[in-house]
Amino acid sequence: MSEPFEPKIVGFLCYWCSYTAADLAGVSRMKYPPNLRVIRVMCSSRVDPVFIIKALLDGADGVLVAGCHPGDCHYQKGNYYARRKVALTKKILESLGLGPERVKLSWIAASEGPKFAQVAKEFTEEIRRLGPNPARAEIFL
Amino acid sequence: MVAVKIEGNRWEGFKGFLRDLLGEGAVGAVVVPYPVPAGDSFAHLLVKEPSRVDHAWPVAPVMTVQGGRVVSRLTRKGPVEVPTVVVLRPCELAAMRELIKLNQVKPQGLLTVSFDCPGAYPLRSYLEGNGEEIKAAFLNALKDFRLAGARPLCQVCIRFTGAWADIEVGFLGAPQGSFYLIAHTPQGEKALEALGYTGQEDLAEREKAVEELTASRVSEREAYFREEFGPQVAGPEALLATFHNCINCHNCMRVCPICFCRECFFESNALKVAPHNYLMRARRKGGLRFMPDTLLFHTGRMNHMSLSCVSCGACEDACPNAVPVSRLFAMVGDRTRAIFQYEPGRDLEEPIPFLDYREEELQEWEEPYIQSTTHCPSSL
Amino acid sequence: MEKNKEKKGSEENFTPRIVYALCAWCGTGGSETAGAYWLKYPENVRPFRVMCTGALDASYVLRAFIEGADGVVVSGCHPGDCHYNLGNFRARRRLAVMKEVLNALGLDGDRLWLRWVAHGEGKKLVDTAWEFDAHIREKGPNALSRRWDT
Amino acid sequence: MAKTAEVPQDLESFLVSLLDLGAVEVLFCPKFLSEGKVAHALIPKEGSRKGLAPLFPFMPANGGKAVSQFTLEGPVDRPVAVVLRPCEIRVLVELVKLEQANLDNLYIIGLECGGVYPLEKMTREKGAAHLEAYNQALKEGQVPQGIREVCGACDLFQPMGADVVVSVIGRDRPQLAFLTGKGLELASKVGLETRRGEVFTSQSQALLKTKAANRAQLLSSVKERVKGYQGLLEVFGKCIGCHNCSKVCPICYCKDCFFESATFDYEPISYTQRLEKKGALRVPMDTILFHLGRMTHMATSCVACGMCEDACPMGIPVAQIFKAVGADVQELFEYLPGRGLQEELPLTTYRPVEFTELEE
Amino acid sequence: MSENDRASTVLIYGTNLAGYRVAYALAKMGYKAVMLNRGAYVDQYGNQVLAQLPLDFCWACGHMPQRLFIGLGAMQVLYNADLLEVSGEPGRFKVKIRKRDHYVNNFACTECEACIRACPVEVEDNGNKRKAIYVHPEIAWENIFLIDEDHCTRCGECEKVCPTGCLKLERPEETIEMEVGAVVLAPEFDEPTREDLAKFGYGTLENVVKSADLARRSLLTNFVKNSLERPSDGKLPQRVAVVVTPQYNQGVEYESYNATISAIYRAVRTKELMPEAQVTVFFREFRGFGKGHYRWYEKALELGVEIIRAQDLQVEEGKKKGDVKIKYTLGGQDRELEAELLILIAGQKPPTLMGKLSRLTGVEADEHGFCKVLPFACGKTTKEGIFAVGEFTGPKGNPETVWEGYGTATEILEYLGDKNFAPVPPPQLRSVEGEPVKVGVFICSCFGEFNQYLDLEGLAEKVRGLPGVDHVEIIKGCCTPPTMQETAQAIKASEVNRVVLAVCTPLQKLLKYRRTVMMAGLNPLLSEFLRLREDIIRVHEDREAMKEKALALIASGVEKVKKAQAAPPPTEAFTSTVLVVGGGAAGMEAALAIANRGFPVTLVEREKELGGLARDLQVDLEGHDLSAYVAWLTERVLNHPHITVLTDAQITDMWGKAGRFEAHIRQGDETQVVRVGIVIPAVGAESFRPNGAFLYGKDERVVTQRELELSLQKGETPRGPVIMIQCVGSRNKARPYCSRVCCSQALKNALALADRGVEVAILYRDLNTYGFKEDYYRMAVEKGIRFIRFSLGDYPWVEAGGSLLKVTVHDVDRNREETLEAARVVLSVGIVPREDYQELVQALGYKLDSQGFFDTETSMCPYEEAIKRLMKPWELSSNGIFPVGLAHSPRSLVEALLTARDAAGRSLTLLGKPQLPPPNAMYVSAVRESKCVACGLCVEVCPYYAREIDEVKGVARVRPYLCDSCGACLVACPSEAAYLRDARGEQMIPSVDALLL
Repeated sequence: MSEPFEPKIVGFLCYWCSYTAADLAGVSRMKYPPNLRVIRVMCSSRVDPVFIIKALLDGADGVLVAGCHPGDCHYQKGNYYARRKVALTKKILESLGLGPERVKLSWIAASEGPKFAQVAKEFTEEIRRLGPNPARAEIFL
Repeated sequence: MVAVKIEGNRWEGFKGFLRDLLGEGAVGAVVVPYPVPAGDSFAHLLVKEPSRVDHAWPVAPVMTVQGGRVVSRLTRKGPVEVPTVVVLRPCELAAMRELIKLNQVKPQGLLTVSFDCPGAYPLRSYLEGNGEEIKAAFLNALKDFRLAGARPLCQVCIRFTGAWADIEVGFLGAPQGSFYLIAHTPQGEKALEALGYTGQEDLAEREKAVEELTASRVSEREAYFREEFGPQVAGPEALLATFHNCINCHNCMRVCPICFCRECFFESNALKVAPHNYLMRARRKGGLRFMPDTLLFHTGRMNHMSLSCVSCGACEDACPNAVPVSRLFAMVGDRTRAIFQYEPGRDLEEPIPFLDYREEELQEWEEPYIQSTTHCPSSL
Repeated sequence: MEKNKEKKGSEENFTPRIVYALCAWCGTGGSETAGAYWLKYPENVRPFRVMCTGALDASYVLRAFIEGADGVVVSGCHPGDCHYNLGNFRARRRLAVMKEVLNALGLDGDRLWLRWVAHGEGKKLVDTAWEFDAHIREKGPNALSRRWDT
Repeated sequence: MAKTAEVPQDLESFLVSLLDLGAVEVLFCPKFLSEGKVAHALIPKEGSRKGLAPLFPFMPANGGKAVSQFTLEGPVDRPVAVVLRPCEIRVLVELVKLEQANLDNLYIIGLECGGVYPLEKMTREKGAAHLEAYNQALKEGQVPQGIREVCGACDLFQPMGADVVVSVIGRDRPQLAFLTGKGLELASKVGLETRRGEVFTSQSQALLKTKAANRAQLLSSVKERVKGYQGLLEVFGKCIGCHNCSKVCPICYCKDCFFESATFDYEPISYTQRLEKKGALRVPMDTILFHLGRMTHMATSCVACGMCEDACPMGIPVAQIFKAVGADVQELFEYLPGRGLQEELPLTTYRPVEFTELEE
Repeated sequence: MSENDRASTVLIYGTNLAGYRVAYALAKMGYKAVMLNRGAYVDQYGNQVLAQLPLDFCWACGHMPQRLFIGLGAMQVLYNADLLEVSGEPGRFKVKIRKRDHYVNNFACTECEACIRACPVEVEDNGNKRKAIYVHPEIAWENIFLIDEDHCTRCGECEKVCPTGCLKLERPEETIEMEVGAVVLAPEFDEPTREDLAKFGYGTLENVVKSADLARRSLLTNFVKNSLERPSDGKLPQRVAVVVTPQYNQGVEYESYNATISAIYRAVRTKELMPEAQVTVFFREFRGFGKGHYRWYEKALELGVEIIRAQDLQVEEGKKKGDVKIKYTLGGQDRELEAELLILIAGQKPPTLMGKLSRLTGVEADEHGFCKVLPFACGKTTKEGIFAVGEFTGPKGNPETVWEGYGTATEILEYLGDKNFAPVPPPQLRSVEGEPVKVGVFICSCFGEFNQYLDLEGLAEKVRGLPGVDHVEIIKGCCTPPTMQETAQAIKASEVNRVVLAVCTPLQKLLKYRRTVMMAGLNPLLSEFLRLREDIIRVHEDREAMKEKALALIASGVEKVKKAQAAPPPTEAFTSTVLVVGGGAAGMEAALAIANRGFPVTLVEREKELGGLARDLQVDLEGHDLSAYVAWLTERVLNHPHITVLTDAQITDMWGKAGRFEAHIRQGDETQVVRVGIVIPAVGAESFRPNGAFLYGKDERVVTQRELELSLQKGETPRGPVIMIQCVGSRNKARPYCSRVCCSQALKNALALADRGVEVAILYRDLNTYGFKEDYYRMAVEKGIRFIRFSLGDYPWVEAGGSLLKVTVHDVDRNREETLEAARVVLSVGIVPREDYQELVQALGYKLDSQGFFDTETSMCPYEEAIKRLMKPWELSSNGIFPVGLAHSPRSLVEALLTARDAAGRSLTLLGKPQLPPPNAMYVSAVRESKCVACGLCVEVCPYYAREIDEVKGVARVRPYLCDSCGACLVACPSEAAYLRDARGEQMIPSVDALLL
């Protein structure tokens, strides 16, 4: 109870853009919060909505999906599908009152190291504001 | 063998025993049925904190998920990392032991606790009834071992004690307001000793009670299948009428602890046939039911697993349309198992009959050929 | 057989569909010997070849019963003489269970026969075909195979 | 306005005449197994047509799924008339998009649906007892008592995509409407004289309004009930993980459900870690994940046929919840499952500019 | 002679089973053989197995692969052949042979029988009518066409109609000469003649029959009541007697190893058919020393078969007409028994060909008239480069015959040049991936023959109407080279990728059919064969119904191929090294035979010295110098460049399967890892320790035979009579087997004692002096050694009275109790398995047999392991583990060496091949990994150790070259995770449906 809340955030980053951006952020020694734990995927469209839900049910306080900008996908249209998938996931969470705002989609190009740091920071703050994911302590999930 | 008598309320005593096992560090976790958040059913919980055991229902009035299956899911990939007590009904334990033979349960690190099972209510009647009243009636049954409204198969259950467990919790034959803890294995003994229990209680009364109940259950079971249930389902007419309710969902197979396959043969490509095949069969039969292969599924499944069927009744509970599946399987299984005097779960060393053979056996199932018959017109 | 015909006059036209499951070694060999000697048996007996009687899955037998067969008879190497050492011992256990499942459900396990036939035993195979055909004619049609609601 | 005709005798004899007069060679239609029990049946020309039950208010399996099983391996090579309820047709259309069914040579006879009774009710109460009241309600354009919740709130009971529509609501005797060339072909083959007429009655149109209101009400109440993790667990807590909802679901066409794959067999350490973190843990895990995950897989195509709820041994209102969520996500993508073959599945298509609100 | 000068082909004279095995082993090792057949066709002269094996134990499928090798070009068979001359030297013999080809070339014949129909000559044969050209009535697995030269008019009608030209009435006699590296003499079995058996009433009394006659009579039905009908009046006899003739016919015939068990078996089967009948078996001794024999003996007693161990026996006419009277002596008393039917179990005669072959090749005969072979070798005669095998060298058991073939092949290799045989590589197959399924049905008309029975055109028309059939064609055939070629072309031209062939008999011609499909570029997995001829044309009459059935069978085949999937034959790497565990005589022998061919062998012995039990041996009963041989062997092994000997070493860990085992061997403080492809367990066995029984261990005057022998070697002679007790710890419930060596050992020691003037009595149950050992039995009787028979339930009793021991025995033959005095009581203790086998067995994933030895399960077949199993063509079916010596089964040293040579031979057929394909090429079982949950059911039921659990993936895995595609796994698997590549569930279910068309 007394422990201060440190959000745990899972970030699914596409290999070609966002993961490279995260790399760049690291190389350029830009500071971003340690709360974001990165999982590399080949394309943002690889992120099955089940991954997002699994992360949330397992106690992640937020999930970030990031990929190349629309029109810029390494696989041509993967991120368009990803966008639909995230929209679907958020809608389901919304319908069931499970807090769609814990899921975030962001386009971060390879060169956008600073943007990556900024998105990470902002999203962490946003989640910190939302408080812990109630699923965290739920034993029956 | 260590056997001790514990005085006091059986219900609280049982839970107390589990709590002590956790508390004394004899084990690191307990798997036990537990009320779900809405309080209208039970689910298995893996519990670490002793205090939580107070809310558990080691003997639950219904069987929601078959415990053998729970243990299988827990250990399929490898044995538990912390020593864990699993509280199982006798039929769940039998299933779990059968699954050990099938490599679907890794028993290392598990301490099994089972008990004299008064039976369970049909899932449906429990869900629809008044939960609190039913629970009260059920707890009462721990005293006199009569459970009105129990599932029909439970009423003729013949393996109702936890004798195959590491530690057996015995109610039968114990004076009111007491129960026995009996360790059957070195692991069980060690656990009891860790709680400071030693000694060898005289169990003659209990053995007598168990024997009597078994004897009457055996004859009731036999009579039930032969006189009451059997005639309702035997023969093509009655059997197909029984399966008219089947909607082919295969849920009986899904909840079955013994049906451990990842994909059922009867859902596999083997039965995916081309339209002309359906038409051919329809022409032969004057029509074809859709979804097809109901009878094939049930009888086929009987061939696959009736030898290992523990008559737990999970299938019938899970049937959405009241097909008496568990009784059908128990009736058939009693007979197929009798061929080999096999009992699932009895002995871990006893191979599943299909894996074993004797060179000279079962000749009565062969068709004798004593004399060349004269049917053949071009006799040599 | 003559007697049967009188008794079941109404079903005189009943020609049973019979599946003869044969292992690829002795069973099939037996039927080849029958052929080599031009021994005749009823046309309604149809061979179904599996590698070993121990490879005869219950689902094939049940499928046959449900989808049109009036009887299934199984032949393979004699016990102790399996091409694969012990397939037939296992087959016998499986057959016993298949028959007992059918019996327990009132579906007449006697429509399923097991009889060992070695490669040279062509006449035994033919005798078996005739005997089984007569046996099934006596029994009449298999109700299951003519039901649409299976 | 469409070409319509009243059935000469009753619907059953019309269907039989399709076979007898050679309009089709096979009929795929619900049929009585025994009193009060029906199943879909594949009836060839030479088969028995006794006991057809096209309108019997009962759905032992989704007919769309049954047709899918029939045609999964390839098209039928002879004309088959299939009698389906609206939700079953919509399933069939979805499954065709998913390559799980084949429409070639199928003549779809769509029923205007008054809803069906729950499986349990039908079995336990020998449902035929309600039949009279049911028919009376339909005649009057009312929602019959006791039918499934999702049926009571179904505003898609007028079939879409059928070659022939059988209209029953507000009528004494069913009326046939021939909406496509294939439909008209049937009419001419059995020698029915058609005239121009309305497909559905005014009672039917009125019922549409009632049901739309019911729907709105059901959706909001259900969503209220399952709201948040608490609500979700109150409702799904008793789930026994049998996955029967997915098994009977016509849209869940997967051979092996992802949630039953080896992916969800956990290494021992997974349990240990979670146990450490939470102190207690439901086993097997993933009860809720399964439902939410399944939702993400199929909610866009869910036709709310109600089979899942019927088949749930725990009486969880699965169909109502999926209907509610499905409604939201389908609206999101402006997609109505089963409306037409040309409509692409939402997750296999996209527009370059959409959902801009997701991005900053 | 240098290797380059040697010839590579081997001449095999005769067609006995061991001869076949030599040829077969050589073929597998890469050498060609020419088989000289005196007869006009295969098996014209009965070989030992044919003569002895009753029909219920069919070995067709075991024998067939050997025949198939003839087809593959490894063996050439010359018919009506005679050996005229042998000259030259070992490694390059010149042989001159006269031969005349068989009228009908069986390998080109389609068996259409057009010739038979065309033949105008009708012949009356044993009450049946046949033509002058006819099919051999007794050889079940091959249709052999014969011409009855006495009746044939040479009209030539048959030749005219023969569609393949395989029949030629004029076959010129030719004399050919060739060079061969070695000659193997393998002439067939000589049965006793009518005269030889006259003393048993054979030939004079109608109701005296030979067991072989019964077999002939029950050719097509097996042994049933009809087989027992009396020749005189067709009555079913109620009193049946069985006599083992060689035991009463000394000097005329020799007892084959199967004689007594044949009698027991025949009695058991008779009793099973007619439980009410009285069945009596006569023999002097029960010599059931094979695996499982004793069990049958017990079964006979249980069923109420009467066994009379008559000392002498005569047969005359009975009182009632047709009956037979058997007069016999038992315990010195004359008795008699009347039987309605007498069955004779005949023995074996010395080969009539001995003189001739001796003249031609220079081999010598032994004192019994059989070919003399050298001890401590396999098939070596006194003439170098000439070998003799099988029944030609004496009576043999089935296993010995089979082993001898392989063993001799390894010896022959020494005399051969470069390999000269390699199977023809399979045709190139095309990939059908991505193509839509196109099914073609090819209906064979057998050169038009089938048209007269079946309306093929009409059938083809109906087949065209089957759903999913793209092409239907009537073909001439696909079993002769031209028709195979034509059909392959037709398949190619039709552009189908799934093939159904409606033909004749797949068992015989399967490989040709598969080859035809392969010649069309298709994987044979994409094809199915069904039999128009054996399943329809020849067995039915109603033409309409036949057509209907043909359609159903074809439809079933079509459904099966539709879902067929092609897959290449998997291959696996094979490590060409061998590990021998145990450095006793057998282990050393195996190691040496393998190492001599240049393959590395590691030999692990846990003791400091090699030699094992054999180190103590001096001579055996026959007088062979065992110690000299063992010393020579040890010397060779220790100094062999290819053998690594690790003494004082232990295997600490071992795992793997055939082809790649890994063993960790500790020697002192060092552990080394050895990777091998084959493991030869040669871990020996132990003597039974009769602790306490018969005062053993309590009174030092009670010793075992071995202890007696050691003391005799030291020159000690017992002062006073010696009593030997046989079967101590053998042939009882706990160890229901004969240890085989103890009777010989007892006789050897008894004779030695008798020579020193010691009085000896042997108390025994059955005296197992099999084969030529019988001579020594007779010698012992002559020397005054007493033999007293006791029974299993009544063992002798030893008491330590006064200065001499007292032995009380119940003499069952005379039915009286006798008390004897002895200075020494000598126990003949049996051989028992070692307790530490289990470790090795577990490490190897192997199984012990029911008696605890290192062979796989014993079999129901009483004939010393089913012959089929012995002849398994696929050596690896025992998981690349070839147990030898006593670890395999109790045997004398000379016999144990034979097991070692067999193991070496089997190894040599595998070693040197880096990749091994599975025995059935692409037809192996496989795993659908996504469905598998590693329950292990398939692993348990696999008879060939071909499956194991992959612990990392958590699924089952197939070791393809161990798989013989029996399908046990697919039935054991309740899911569809295990499957045969040609019988997937999705193929089988629709094919069942279509069969019921």
